[in-house]
Amino acid sequence: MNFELLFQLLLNGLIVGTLYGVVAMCFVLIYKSTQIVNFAQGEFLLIGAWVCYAFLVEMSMPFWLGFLFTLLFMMAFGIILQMVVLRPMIGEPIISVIMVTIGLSIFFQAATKWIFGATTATYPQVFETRSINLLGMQIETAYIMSFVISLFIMAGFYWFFKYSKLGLAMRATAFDQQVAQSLGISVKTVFAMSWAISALVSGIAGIVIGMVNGVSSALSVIGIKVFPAVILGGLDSIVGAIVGGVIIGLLENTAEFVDGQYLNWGNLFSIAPFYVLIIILCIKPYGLFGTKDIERI
Amino acid sequence: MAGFSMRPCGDFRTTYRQDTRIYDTTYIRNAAILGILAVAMIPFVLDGYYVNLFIQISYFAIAALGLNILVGFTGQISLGHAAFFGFGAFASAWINNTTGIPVLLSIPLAGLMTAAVGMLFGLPAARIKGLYLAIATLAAQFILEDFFARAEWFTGGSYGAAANPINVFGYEILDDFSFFYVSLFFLVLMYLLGTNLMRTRDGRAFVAVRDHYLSAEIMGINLTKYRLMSFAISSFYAGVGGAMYGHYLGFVSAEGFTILLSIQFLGMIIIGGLGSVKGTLMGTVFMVLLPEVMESGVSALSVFEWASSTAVTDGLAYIKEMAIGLAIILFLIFEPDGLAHRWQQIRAYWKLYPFSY
Amino acid sequence: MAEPARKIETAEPMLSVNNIEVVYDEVILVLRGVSLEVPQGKIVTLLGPNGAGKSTTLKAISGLLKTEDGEVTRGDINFMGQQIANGSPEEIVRSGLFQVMEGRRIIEDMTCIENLRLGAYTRKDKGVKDDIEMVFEYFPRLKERTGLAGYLSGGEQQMLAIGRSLMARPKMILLDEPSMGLSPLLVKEVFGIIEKINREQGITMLIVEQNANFALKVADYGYIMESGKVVLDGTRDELLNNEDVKEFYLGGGSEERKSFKNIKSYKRRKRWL
Amino acid sequence: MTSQSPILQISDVSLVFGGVRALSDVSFSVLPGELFSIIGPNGAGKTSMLNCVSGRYTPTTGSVSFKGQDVTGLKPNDRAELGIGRTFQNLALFGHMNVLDNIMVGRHHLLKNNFLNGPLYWFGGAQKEELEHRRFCEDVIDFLEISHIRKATAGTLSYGLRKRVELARAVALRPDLILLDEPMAGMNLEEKEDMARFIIDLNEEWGMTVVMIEHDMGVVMDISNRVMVLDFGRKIAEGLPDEVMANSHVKKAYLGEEDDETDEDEQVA
Amino acid sequence: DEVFVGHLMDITGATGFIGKFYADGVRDALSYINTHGGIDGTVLDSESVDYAYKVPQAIANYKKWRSRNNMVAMQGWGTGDTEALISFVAKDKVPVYSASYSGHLTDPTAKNPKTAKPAPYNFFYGASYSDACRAMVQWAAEDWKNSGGSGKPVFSHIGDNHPYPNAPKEACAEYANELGFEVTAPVVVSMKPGDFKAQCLTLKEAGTNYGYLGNLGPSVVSLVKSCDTVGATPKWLANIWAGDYETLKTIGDVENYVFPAMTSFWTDEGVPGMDLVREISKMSDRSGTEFRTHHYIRGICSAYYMKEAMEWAKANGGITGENIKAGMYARTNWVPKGLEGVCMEATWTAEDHRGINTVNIYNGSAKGGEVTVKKETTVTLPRRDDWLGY
Ligand SMILES: Nc1ncnc2c1ncn2[C@@H]1O[C@H](COP(=O)(O)OP(=O)(O)OP(=O)(O)O)[C@@H](O)[C@H]1O
Ligand SMILES: Nc1ncnc2c1ncn2[C@@H]1O[C@H](COP(=O)(O)OP(=O)(O)OP(=O)(O)O)[C@@H](O)[C@H]1O
Ligand SMILES: CC(C)C[C@H](N)C(=O)O
Ligand SMILES: [Mg+2]
Ligand SMILES: [Mg+2]
Repeated sequence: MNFELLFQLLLNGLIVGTLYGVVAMCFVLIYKSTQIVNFAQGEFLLIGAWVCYAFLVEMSMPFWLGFLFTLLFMMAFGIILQMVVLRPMIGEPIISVIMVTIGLSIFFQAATKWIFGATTATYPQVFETRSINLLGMQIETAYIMSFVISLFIMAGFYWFFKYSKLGLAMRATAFDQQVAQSLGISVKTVFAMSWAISALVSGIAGIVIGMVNGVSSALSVIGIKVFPAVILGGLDSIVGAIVGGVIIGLLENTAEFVDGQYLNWGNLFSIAPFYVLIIILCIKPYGLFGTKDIERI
Repeated sequence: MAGFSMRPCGDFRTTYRQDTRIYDTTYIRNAAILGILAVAMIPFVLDGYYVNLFIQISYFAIAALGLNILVGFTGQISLGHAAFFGFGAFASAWINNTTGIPVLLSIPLAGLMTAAVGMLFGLPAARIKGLYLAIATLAAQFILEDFFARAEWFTGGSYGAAANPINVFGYEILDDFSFFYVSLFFLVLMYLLGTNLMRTRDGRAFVAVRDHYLSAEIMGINLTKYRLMSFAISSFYAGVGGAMYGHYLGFVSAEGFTILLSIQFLGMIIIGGLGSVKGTLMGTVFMVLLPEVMESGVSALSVFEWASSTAVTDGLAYIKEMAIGLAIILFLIFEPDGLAHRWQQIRAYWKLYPFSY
Repeated sequence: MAEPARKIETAEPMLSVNNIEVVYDEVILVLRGVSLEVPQGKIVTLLGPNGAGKSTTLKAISGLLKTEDGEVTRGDINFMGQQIANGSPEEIVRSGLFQVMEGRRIIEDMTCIENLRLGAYTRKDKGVKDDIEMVFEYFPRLKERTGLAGYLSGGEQQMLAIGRSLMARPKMILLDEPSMGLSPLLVKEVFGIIEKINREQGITMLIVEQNANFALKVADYGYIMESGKVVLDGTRDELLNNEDVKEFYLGGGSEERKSFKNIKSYKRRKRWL
Repeated sequence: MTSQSPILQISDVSLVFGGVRALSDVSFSVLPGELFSIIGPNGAGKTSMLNCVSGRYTPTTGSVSFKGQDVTGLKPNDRAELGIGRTFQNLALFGHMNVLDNIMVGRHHLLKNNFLNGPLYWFGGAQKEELEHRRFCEDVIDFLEISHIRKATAGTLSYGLRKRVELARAVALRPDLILLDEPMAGMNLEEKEDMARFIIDLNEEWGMTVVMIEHDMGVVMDISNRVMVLDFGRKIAEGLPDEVMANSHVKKAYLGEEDDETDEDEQVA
Repeated sequence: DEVFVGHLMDITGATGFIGKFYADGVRDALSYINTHGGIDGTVLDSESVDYAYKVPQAIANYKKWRSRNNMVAMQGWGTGDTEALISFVAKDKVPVYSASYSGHLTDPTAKNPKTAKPAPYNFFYGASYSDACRAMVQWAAEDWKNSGGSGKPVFSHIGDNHPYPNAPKEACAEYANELGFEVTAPVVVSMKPGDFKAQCLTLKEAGTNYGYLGNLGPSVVSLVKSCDTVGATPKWLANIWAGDYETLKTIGDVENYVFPAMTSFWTDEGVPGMDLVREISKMSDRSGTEFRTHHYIRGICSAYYMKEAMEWAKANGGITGENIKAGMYARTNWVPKGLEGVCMEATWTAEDHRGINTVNIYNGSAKGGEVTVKKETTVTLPRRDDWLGY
């Protein structure tokens, strides 16, 4: 058995996994504060990636500046989106709101293609070295960046939801909008905040993916790809998102190892995680860190 | 079931039988029958384009009704419906190709096979709930898609499988004209069955499980049994719809049954109205016609000189897509409870007319 | 339609509801012209049979109707000089009017303390910690319950809901059936607390209550609703001495309180309309 | 009455949730045809006890037996079929169904039709069956005087009305043992009187054994045959209403009365 | 009088980024034909519809054109829709010129027992995916010798488990074996882009020398980049849709990116036919400055072979589907008038729809986005019967 390959794959899984984790966090954030599953998540990433690309290439800004502007843009984007589209949906059935996000994804999918074109584009060289050697494995520098950033974000969110007043308000809103309102919580503000933050984080993730794989409208598939990660960690657990992401990353790569070395079935890489997902769910119905709902009567 | 708020003025029923009617008044029922007859005239008055659209509507509507039974009535979101739809298509082709069972029979049989598969993937539902279950069904979607591309013996692998045309008493149904009536038949049949199911014991049990599974259990409803059953029935509908789709195209390719289609199915039932049988039909019509309407809108533009240059037409292509997304969003902003709910409101309103409220 | 509420001999009322009409879901008319007034610093109670529209009235005042597809289609609601009919709930809360909703409605997936902290959401001042302690003094049981509030017993949840409203330190509280599901001992205590905070913190109260005995004991003024209308109103004593009120709300009117055991199935019902 | 064997037999049931001890070694038995009340301070474990009987919770230790059969391990839906029905303290109606369908759900275990012959409505005999049971439900509706809201969506009803519908739904099960969790919460005197009347009729005319949790002493005293008092998960008294009321511990812990000659006025002060 | 031709294109769909190039070619050609006398005077009416690679939409449009415009021929695009329409077009006798080059469309009479389902009315301009791959493998065998490789060269098929990448899978692997390659198990890579370092590590492990790229644009780009990262650098054999300036440019840095072509390139000088191509290009680009990929040019060829078949049909009993089909067989080794040197000599017969069996093979490379493409060789494959239809 080829341990060196296995090790490299696992390392790769770990790194790629954290990226899944970041994207997963965006879901969790929205879900935790609004109960909405954002099917337009992938498009959020896409927009972040394209906008940053535009800043760097069209306006040839230095990276850090373009990066900053992108984040600002994404926040504004999130807030405006909430005001225009999601605010009217406050108090409506969650499932309808979820459907709206599907509509959004269709809309932005087309819009980005129209504005930025349908072909793939690559970022200019951002870091002096595109990849660095980590324990005998070449890892894109962008990943290291996302890895560090994600750790910070995670810690931040964790504190936010546990202790900050707004964090509490978000959880309350998610549980029951009517009660939240009766407590003087402005559901509008809560929504605006959570969409803004989520969009911002999506922006970061989008940029990283863009730097690694290049930007193209198809990039948005990762939005659906991370669902297993989200669920695995537990829909409402920030930490879970990251852990789930890493696990999925590792799973994919182990599957690839087994597939490539022994079975040669092909496609285990993308399918195996789903089998495992179902099994894990059957054992832990609320994922690894998800809070189980209250079944008192 | 869901939705119909308090019947505002009194109650005109005299017997329970009247009260349990599908249609509140004989007038409405006759209207419905007339409606069906009118639809049956389509092939004579309208051209093949509309006939094809109707056929599309009918096989999608059947599958969508299945999804609504699962999501709308039992409250278990599924993101894998397209996969079951596809399985039905392959299954029917396979049955008919390998055993030579006539297509008209293989379609319901395919439904049963799909139901079995649906139950298999529904098993986790015994323990998993809500969005967790939704993602489990997403897994089903991808696992099945992978299966389609793999199972040469069953699906012909990634290349796909040929499906024979429907054959009624030795008469091969090749043209849309006659296929139209086959699909109309299946549509009406499946919708009648669905409506009846929903007003009898098991239908009520589904809704009970959705609304409050804890008390439902204490009222004597076996949760596991009904959660599984709804998966089975929903997949059955998906299978039948898919089978029709397959035999209509004459060819089933793994490409068609992606998550996007699953999401479209969700769109149909949400826009139509969750937990409403006739809403499902309305929603399907909406989702099938939307791109067509947009398309014709676009081509209407292209009569203008300025619009005929490729630059513009490409732009229009994107605008069309965006318009579809936008239409869905706007629709839900103005009718978040779906078409069925608006329908009820209008009726409640007219019942009271001229004394509103 | 409904006769305007009689003036209570005090200055400008804190809350006045004038002849409002409420429609649910654009078709169902529930309130047909309700008027009432709540003077500064007083306790007013609202009685009435099931389905009369009491909760609807409160929701109309606190702006929560919207979340149930309901709206005030006629009349106006005036709280401390501003119009609040169909206003946004959070604004209304910020202006100092807090509703305790019917049926507990606590945030089940949070702990008691988190629920209480949410009660103080609109507050800027520091006093929150002490107020939590205050609530725990009122309801010691809550202190012991460290788990999620969803697992509390019905009564415990009711205590939490009331405690949460105190956390907001509002100018006026709308209480919807505060005594529901509380043991007799606690019912007493709760009404004791209500009187106490009304006296000490000068918080004005509008209480919807089924337990008319207690409600009328603490209230200065009372309204009685039926099928969407105010059918009777008066000062506490006026109501306490009204025969119908005695018979249908207080029990033991003229003759001795009759046992629940031997109520005639064909008992006469009095309706005001 | 005392001669017959109990329909419900609870033998030292304990229930523990993590730290919380909701019930500790509670035993009691209810005879057929009895109207048995459970009272006690908030959080004493009353609802938990009902949950053990109806199957929502399984006791940590101890056993529950119904009609002489040990049902401790049985799932709630099986117990319903054996003839246990109940209402809930926190309303648990099927919010989007209309009142009638809610009640029809109660008939679930008595109906035969299923997903095979149900869809064939007119032919499978489903229609006939549905209508029969429908008739029964209408009787229940008339009996509980809620015919004016037959078609209302349950979720839109007022609190008190929902409570009635819940009772109707439980009655529709036609249970031998019906468990009522604070049936009179949120009702005014007049409505309580009606409720009391219904419960008595259920008990006497319909021959159902009733176990009731209620905080309104007046009602409990008047209509129940026997009363059990729980406090902190323990049984502190059981017996005829007056005996129990006389128990000083009960007065302190529950009624909060100091001595005997308290009457309404002081109760409120 | 006029005849109608339907044109299905994917601009907004999953394959839109490449579909657009091809579609523009077809579209411009059709409108050019019209503005220059149509089919010997018969107006060539046409409608281009973006079906976004959705099969039901494709069918719907097909039906619409059949019932409203009584279409005589159709220009199609993807595998999905082409496959789904096979039986319809055979029944309605409507020739379809698709951009789906799957080999199994080339056996109209099911002469080869392997053929599951004959496709009598399906045509396409170009070598089938299988033949293109065979040609590249044949080149690879040469290249291996010349570059003094020792032992057996290792060949791997890399692509998603979908009709389009799979089309040449067996066919090509078979031939590779025949030529003495060691063929590894196919490596499955999603059609959607992503991080493919894992698969690349597998390739590296397997020591692949020649990797056939079955996928498209974004997916291929991220694959090559990932492989570059982990240091897996076989010689890439790209399928035709993945081989163009655009893709190379996007990849940025790559060596030995080999791909087939069946037309001249936009930049080629001294090709007689290019003048016409540039004229046609002006239809949508007045300035005439826009760069056109060879997919665009293939689109033109596809349209022009149809045009000339129609002209033949008109001369021989009127422009009907059947006659157009016959028109396709009327000549051998023919090139549409005016496109000499652009489209390659093609021959269709009633038994053999392999229009082209000659493949030009190019070798592209990119440095920091600077693309260079040089011609390697031209391979002409035998029309082997056992290769017919797959
Ligand atoms: N969301 C709603 N949609 C439609 N009708 C409603 C809605 N909410 C309440 N109603 C109707 O309004 C009437 C009054 O309801 P409300 O809750 O105000 O009564 P209530 O006085 O609070 O009764 P209770 O004492 O039982 O709480 C009831 O008939 C109820 O059916
Ligand atoms: N599922 C559970 N998890 C944790 N604690 C629980 C659970 N169910 C009940 N408890 C606790 O057990 C105790 C008894 O609860 P129960 O609901 O039986 O009280 P009760 O007698 O019904 O009170 P009330 O009269 O207020 O309804 C309460 O303190 C409650 O917090
Ligand atoms: C996939 C795309 C390049 C379309 C291509 N013509 C096919 O065979 O489907
Ligand atoms: Mg109320
Ligand atoms: Mg209780």
